[in-house]
Amino acid sequence: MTRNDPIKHFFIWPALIIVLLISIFPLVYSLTTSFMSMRLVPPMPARFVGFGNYADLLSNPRFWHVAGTTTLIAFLSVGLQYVIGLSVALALNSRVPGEGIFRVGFLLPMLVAPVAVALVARQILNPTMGPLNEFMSAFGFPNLPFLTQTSWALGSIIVVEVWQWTPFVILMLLAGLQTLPDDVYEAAALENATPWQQFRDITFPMLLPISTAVVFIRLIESYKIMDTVFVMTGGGPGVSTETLTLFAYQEGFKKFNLGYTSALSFLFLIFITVIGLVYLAVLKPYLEKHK
Amino acid sequence: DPDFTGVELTATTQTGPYIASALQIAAKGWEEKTCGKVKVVEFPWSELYPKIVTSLTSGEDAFDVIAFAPAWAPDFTDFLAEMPAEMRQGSAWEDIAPVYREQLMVWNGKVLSQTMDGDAHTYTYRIDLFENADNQKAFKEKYGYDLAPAKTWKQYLDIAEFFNQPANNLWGTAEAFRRGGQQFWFLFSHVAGYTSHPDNPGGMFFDPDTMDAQVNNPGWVRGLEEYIRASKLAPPNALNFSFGEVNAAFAGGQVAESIGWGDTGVIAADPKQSKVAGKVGSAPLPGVDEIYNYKTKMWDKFDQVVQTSFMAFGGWQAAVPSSSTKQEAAWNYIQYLTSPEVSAQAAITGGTGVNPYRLSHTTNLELWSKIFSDREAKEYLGAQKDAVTAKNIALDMRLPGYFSYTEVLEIELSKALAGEVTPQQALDTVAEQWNKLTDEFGRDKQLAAYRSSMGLPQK
Amino acid sequence: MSQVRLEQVTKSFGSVTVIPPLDLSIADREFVVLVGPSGCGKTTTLRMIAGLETASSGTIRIGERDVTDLRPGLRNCSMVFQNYALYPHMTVAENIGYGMKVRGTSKSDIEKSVAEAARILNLGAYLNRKPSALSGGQRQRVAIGRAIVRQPDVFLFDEPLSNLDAKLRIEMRTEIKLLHRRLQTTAVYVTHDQVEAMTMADRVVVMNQGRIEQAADPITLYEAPANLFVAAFIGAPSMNFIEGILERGEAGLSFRAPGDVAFPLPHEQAQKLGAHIGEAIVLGIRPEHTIAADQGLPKVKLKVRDIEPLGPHTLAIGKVGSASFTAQVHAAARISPDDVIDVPIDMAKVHFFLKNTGVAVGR
Amino acid sequence: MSQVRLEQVTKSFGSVTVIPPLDLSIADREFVVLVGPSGCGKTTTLRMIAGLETASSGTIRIGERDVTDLRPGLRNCSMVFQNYALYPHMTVAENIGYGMKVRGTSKSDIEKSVAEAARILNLGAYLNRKPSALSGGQRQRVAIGRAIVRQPDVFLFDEPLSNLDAKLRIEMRTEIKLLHRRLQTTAVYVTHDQVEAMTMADRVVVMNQGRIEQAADPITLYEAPANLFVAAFIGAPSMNFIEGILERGEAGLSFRAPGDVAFPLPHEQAQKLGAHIGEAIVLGIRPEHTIAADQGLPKVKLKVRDIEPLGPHTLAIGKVGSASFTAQVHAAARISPDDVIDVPIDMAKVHFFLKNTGVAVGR
Amino acid sequence: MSVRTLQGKGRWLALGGCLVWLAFTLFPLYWVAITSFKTPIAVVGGPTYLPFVDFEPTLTAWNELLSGERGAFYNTFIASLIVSLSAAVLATFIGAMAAYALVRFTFRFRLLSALFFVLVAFGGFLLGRNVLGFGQGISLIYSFIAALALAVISSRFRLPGPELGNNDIVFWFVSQRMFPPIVAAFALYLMYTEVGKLGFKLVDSYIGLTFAYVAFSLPIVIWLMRDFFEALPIEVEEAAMVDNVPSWRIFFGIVMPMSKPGLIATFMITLAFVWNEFLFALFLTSSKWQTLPILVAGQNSQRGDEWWSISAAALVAIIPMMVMAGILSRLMRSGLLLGAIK
Ligand SMILES: Nc1ncnc2c1ncn2[C@@H]1O[C@H](COP(=O)(O)OP(=O)(O)OP(=O)(O)O)[C@@H](O)[C@H]1O
Ligand SMILES: Nc1ncnc2c1ncn2[C@@H]1O[C@H](COP(=O)(O)OP(=O)(O)OP(=O)(O)O)[C@@H](O)[C@H]1O
Ligand SMILES: [Mg+2]
Ligand SMILES: [Mg+2]
Repeated sequence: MTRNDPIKHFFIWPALIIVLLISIFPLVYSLTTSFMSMRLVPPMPARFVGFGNYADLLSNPRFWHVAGTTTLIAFLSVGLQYVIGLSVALALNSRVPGEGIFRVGFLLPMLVAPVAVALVARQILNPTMGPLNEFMSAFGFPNLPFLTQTSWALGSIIVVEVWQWTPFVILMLLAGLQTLPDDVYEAAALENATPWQQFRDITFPMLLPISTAVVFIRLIESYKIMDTVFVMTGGGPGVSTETLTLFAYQEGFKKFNLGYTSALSFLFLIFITVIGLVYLAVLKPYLEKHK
Repeated sequence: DPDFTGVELTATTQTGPYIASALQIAAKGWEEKTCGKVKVVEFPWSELYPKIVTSLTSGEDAFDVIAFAPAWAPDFTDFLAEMPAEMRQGSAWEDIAPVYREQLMVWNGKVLSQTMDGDAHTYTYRIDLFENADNQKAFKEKYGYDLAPAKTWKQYLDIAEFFNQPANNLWGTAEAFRRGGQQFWFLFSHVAGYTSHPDNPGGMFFDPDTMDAQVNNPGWVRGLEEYIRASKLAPPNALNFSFGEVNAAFAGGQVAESIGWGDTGVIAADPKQSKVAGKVGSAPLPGVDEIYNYKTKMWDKFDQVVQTSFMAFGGWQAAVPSSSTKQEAAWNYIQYLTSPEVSAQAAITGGTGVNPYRLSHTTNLELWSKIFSDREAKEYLGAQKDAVTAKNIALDMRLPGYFSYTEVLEIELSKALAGEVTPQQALDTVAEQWNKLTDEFGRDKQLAAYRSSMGLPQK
Repeated sequence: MSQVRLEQVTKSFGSVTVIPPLDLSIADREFVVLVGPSGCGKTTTLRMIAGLETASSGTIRIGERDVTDLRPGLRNCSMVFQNYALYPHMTVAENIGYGMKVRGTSKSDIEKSVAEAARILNLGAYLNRKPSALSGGQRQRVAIGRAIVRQPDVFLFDEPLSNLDAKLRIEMRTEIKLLHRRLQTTAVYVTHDQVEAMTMADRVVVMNQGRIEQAADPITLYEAPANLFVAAFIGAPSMNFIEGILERGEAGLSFRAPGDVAFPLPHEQAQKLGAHIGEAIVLGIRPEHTIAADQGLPKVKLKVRDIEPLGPHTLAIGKVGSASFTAQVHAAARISPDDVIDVPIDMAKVHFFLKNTGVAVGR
Repeated sequence: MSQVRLEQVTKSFGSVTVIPPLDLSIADREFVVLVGPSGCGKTTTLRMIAGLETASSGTIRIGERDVTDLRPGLRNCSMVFQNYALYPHMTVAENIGYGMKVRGTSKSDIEKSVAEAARILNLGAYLNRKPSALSGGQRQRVAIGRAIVRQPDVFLFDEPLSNLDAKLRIEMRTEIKLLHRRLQTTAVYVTHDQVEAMTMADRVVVMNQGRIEQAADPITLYEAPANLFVAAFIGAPSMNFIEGILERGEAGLSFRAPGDVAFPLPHEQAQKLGAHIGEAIVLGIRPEHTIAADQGLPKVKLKVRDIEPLGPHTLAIGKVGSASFTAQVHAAARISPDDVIDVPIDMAKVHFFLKNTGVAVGR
Repeated sequence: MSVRTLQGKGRWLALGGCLVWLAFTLFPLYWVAITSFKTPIAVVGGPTYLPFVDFEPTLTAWNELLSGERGAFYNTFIASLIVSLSAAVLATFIGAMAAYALVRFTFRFRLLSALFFVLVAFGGFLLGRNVLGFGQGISLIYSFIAALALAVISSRFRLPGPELGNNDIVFWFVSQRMFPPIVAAFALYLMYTEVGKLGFKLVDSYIGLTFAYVAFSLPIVIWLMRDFFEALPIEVEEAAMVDNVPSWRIFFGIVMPMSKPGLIATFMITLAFVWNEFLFALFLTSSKWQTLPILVAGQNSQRGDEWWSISAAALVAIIPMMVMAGILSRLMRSGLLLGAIK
């Protein structure tokens, strides 16, 4: 039952006000500038260009390329994160031996600053000084181009993303698993449902709401991937591993081409909103069914 | 001495120890001397530019002293205070290498910043490999001339090719090839020799008369070809090298020669950081015997090898934003920081990142023998001195909208290095984009800025 | 063959011992009803049989197998949980059919079985609802449905009818009995409803604080409770107790209660009680045995405190001396609180227990 | 003053109408028991009174206040939930005392009240346990405890004793009645236990599919059910029904059942039934009225299918003609399945209903 | 024992999987740990694995870091600790409150009201800044207040157009996370400086940074907590409602304890986000409230990667988080709802 009680305002307004206060100006500001040609350096007077920036971007192959790369990285890495994270969370929840240690150990990557992660990754992937090269050489694959060839570089970036963010999935799914009632598992155990059947018919459907949320958040955050790419490949070779945010970063913080960056941000917002809405719409029937 | 009791300066630069520690050490001395206070705020190198730009343009009084890369100066000039006249005289002033004093610190005739670090590319090589008799013999046999520090870029590549022996864990050379990893300065070093015609000063990047991009002329193409060739003679995955890896590769004994800033020499000579300490030779950058003349569109031949020094990066600058309310104290602090004594000490203190920029720095051998062997010190200082005092000096590019220009360059460079486009195609694209950018920013304004950055009088 | 045997089984939760060593053996096809006060360990016992709790010590066997450490799924028990344990995300039909689906039964078979269960349980109209949209009793029926679509070795029912109305409860009771007869499955059934216990059980096991007080067929339990606890526990309203002393008088043995009332014992009983003369004894008499035609029976004086009309007859609740006493009187009798009435005691139906051990004597 | 009035209240969940317009008024201090088949809307009614469901239409009043749209907290009801709804993170003592703590009662007062509730509910030993470490019946008692430490305007009990053993249930019943007497609080009590309903209620409300079939005191309900539904629902085992036709014969009115058995009506009844001669009528007789001494009473032939020994007497379950019939016989009677026995019908205790409307006639 | 505990072969399989994952997780961290004790030469000289065996450990990197030679270490460390703890606590609290409201209460408003808000805020800002000549700060404040007031008032009337409900509000919250941070961070910096010019310093202040972090964590907290709250049995809350427990006490006394695993997990996530946040920290702070990620990122200097100091800084940065994770993960236990309802 949802109820009506004036106190609901007391509950929601703090969050609403804070988010509104913080977000409204950036929104208004960037929406305004997205219709202007505006550079901070070299300082140039702002000029209204209408949809010029948008048209520019949409006809810029780099934009489409970057959007494609980002989508690839986001979907692949989030997919892997979810699969691995769910498996690990299940294992932890079923109390594998040493669960206490795993619990803390598995969380660690998430606690390291992304910049540091990328820097460390670069060291480990270093073709001459890194341990991975030595390891691969032992198998007869010396000096693999981990960061200098497009497909390898994308792979490396995805692996690093998975390393860093799977803990997020583990943590949230573990919390979700812990709120599931025990008694239904007892009922299923009596039916001699195999672990797989229990997973398929009970755990997964009951975990679906939180899974949806976790994957959604990870997707959004993955679309904003920047530090990892910036540090690991700098977007190279060429622009082949450049992501949307890195592109925005170059335009915004190196060239201070604010009008263009704002338009880019809005396209990005629209892009993700569409993806998000599609994602939620696709999942909706399942969520309803298992409610 | 002036008394600045109660004054607290905020100075910002990149995260230490490089440069930041120089500021900090000087801060201590200055605080004792003047009773003021200096707070050094450090930001990551890649974030320093946006941080300074935003605080300058928003008009916030956040910093009193900024230490920054000279290439950014054009974007800052509107917001910087002029150096007080009394600092621009006397022996300490004259002691600053002219290239800094007369060119890099000056903007439209005004001195807006003070160099606090000297930077130029030089050449480093492995004495032990070069003076090994077997190597010398084999080299002579193969190339028909004696093995010695490269005098020309052709020799540079020959040597690299000769020493490129992956089987022995040895490669020819190391340069930065990574996007976002100082790559284009290495390209500029290759190009500078072929394009800096003594008759056409300041014509390396743009035609200083029309502001047309020169970046795709045959001199550039040749430079880029050689740069790409060098990447093939470098350790595997050198395409992901930034300058840090270059140093590491050299200090790790992986390469026979390399080019780059003075750090290579200092790091490689330090037994704590290097496997090749005591075997580090230094020399000026290789030269050329023909230079492209963009005016005549001809290659001009020279009898002698022309040594062109490229002021890559150009050394850190210290300046005072005009929004600062403590300008007097700020300039006083900068003066102290860059005074011959304090700076000389900084130049030989490991980790300050300060390279010689005063004439006195390069003449005081005694100071340097602390970290170098005699021969190393002599060669190192000689190379440094030659670099800042060379007859034919190529200045680095400094333009408003700097990052817009370099981004285009970086992207095309990466493509060319990866073999996706030919050097000519890459540079043609760059030229086209540069011209577009120039038009967008205003050709006249850019032209004026370019001329002034190259030390040319305004038209 | 699926008898169930618990041998010296104990169960503790941390430091709380819930079941002290317990021996219970249930024959193949037997229908055993477990009764006992709330918290005495009935659910725990069922759960140990099902394998949902591991016994702290002892052995559990189903058929010939030692199942003490076997997974629940392999014990082939089917259980109605006291708290239902429905799958909240499945509809009623899915809940009931899930076990079959797990075992790979064909879709049409599942549908048939589910429809049959729904018919038995009156759930036909709710098959597509989720449990959250059902009433308490409906949920309970779904829980029953889930258990009865299977053909397990052992049925375990934990108060399966507690939330159903009387009519439905009787129907269900009959259905469960029919099911038991049809499938010939061993069944353990926990209930608080004495009628249920009496009518369904082959044998009733009375538990108290984890121990078995008596295990016998319903009639025996009613007519010959082994001790005070069972006597008091079985039968509603509960048996009345009067403390007193066994005396030898002129007319043979008699029971002397406080207030100087003496109840002469019939000859048969007197013989068996001879050994306990002079001991403190408790006399027990069920309320329904106080209504007999009162020709010459000894009487006690009941000070009525409360009246409970039950339809066919009325309960008069009050005190005899200082002990609580409930008498069953004819509905027609016009009595009201604070009356003092004479209640006849049918000495043929009286039970005697030793006061200090509670053990029944005289049988 | 806290009478409760439901005026034309309806409740639908989406498209499912659970309560069609319902009128119910409960007097101040009255103890009303709500009975009805599983899923008939008892819980829903309680929840609407408590304010946990909003009525889809209609008005609800407590005392003089219109509380239809009032928040639950402001209605000052206290409720025992059918599914307990304990605070899982609090101990038993905290669960019981939480309401008081929230109202700012002093710590010592809380402790006193909790101790008193624990005494009443036999929970003393469990005060520091969490609900998860309790048995089903213990949890239920905690739920009761939480409700009874308050002094609300209205008590709402939703099957509060369903999971307790008979003995405890009787104790609790008494305690709740005492509490009701002491606090003089209006109470609405849902139960499936007929004994509970009969003994506790000032008035029993029989519900069916969201409608009220009859609301009356327990004796009336038992002796004069208003219709077939109530007749069948009240009383366990349930009333027997024989369909037939009312005829005027030589000896006055008589009821003719299939198989050509005629039951002559006593004069009094005959007078009242005159208007229904020739109509299809259902005769109802309770099992407990088939045991009377059989001097000259009309008899039906019962083909026995099943025997349920209940201790004091035995139920013979079977068929009369094609209708199910349960007779109560003396425990001593030796009958077995497949016997055909004569069952006497005490015509003074017989009920008549119109077949097509179900309404009782002849009273 | 619980039936959810894996048994038999599955258990060992799961253990094996976990160990593999643990190795994958920990190796880089181990690498970081040993690298922080290596000399530069040991780092560039190719991979070595065991201290004292492969290489001679040194404390140089740690000395440099702790002595402040590589950025004002203690200052940033303390600032990070204060800001992230308070921001995470606040965000979790406020966000959980909002999530609860969105799960248990009905909110309805018209799309038109929301449009009013955007239009008035937007138009008012432009009007104030460009036409009326107010400063950015002033026009922002005025237009914000006007827009909010108008939106609230207009929602009282029966406006035409589609009606929005709880799900839309939730989506709006998350959409705040979708906007790329680049421009937002810069714009926020501008806004803060404008407010600063009005005399209320936000840049490089505790309030400014914490406030921003709370705002940017809220969407995630709300989105995640909503699902945890939805999983709670509502009957327990109803029991409290009947007892006239005020809603806020129901929330704090009953709902929060019941959803402890979710709360803790969300708090951990928020904490980790804030602790590692870089962009806002970069723009909104300069000297006093600079945070650790800036210092860590700074170790990647212009002169190349100084891995030994990067490693030391990264390690220091995760130690407090490790402690938190250790403490908190102990509190995450299942079976909290056991016995609540039948
Ligand atoms: N959310 C819902 N959606 C649809 N129908 C519902 C919902 N909740 C309850 N019902 C239906 O409403 C009817 C009345 O339910 P209620 O819980 O009031 O029954 P009850 O009389 O308390 O039954 P019981 O004795 O089994 O507890 C039931 O038939 C039930 O299926
Ligand atoms: N986890 C536990 N920790 C400690 N004691 C427990 C735990 N679970 C149950 N108990 C105790 O064990 C005893 C037996 O519980 P059980 O559930 O078997 O009782 P029951 O006979 O089924 O009672 P009811 O008729 O009330 O359901 C109870 O006294 C209960 O308090
Ligand atoms: Mg139980
Ligand atoms: Mg109910």
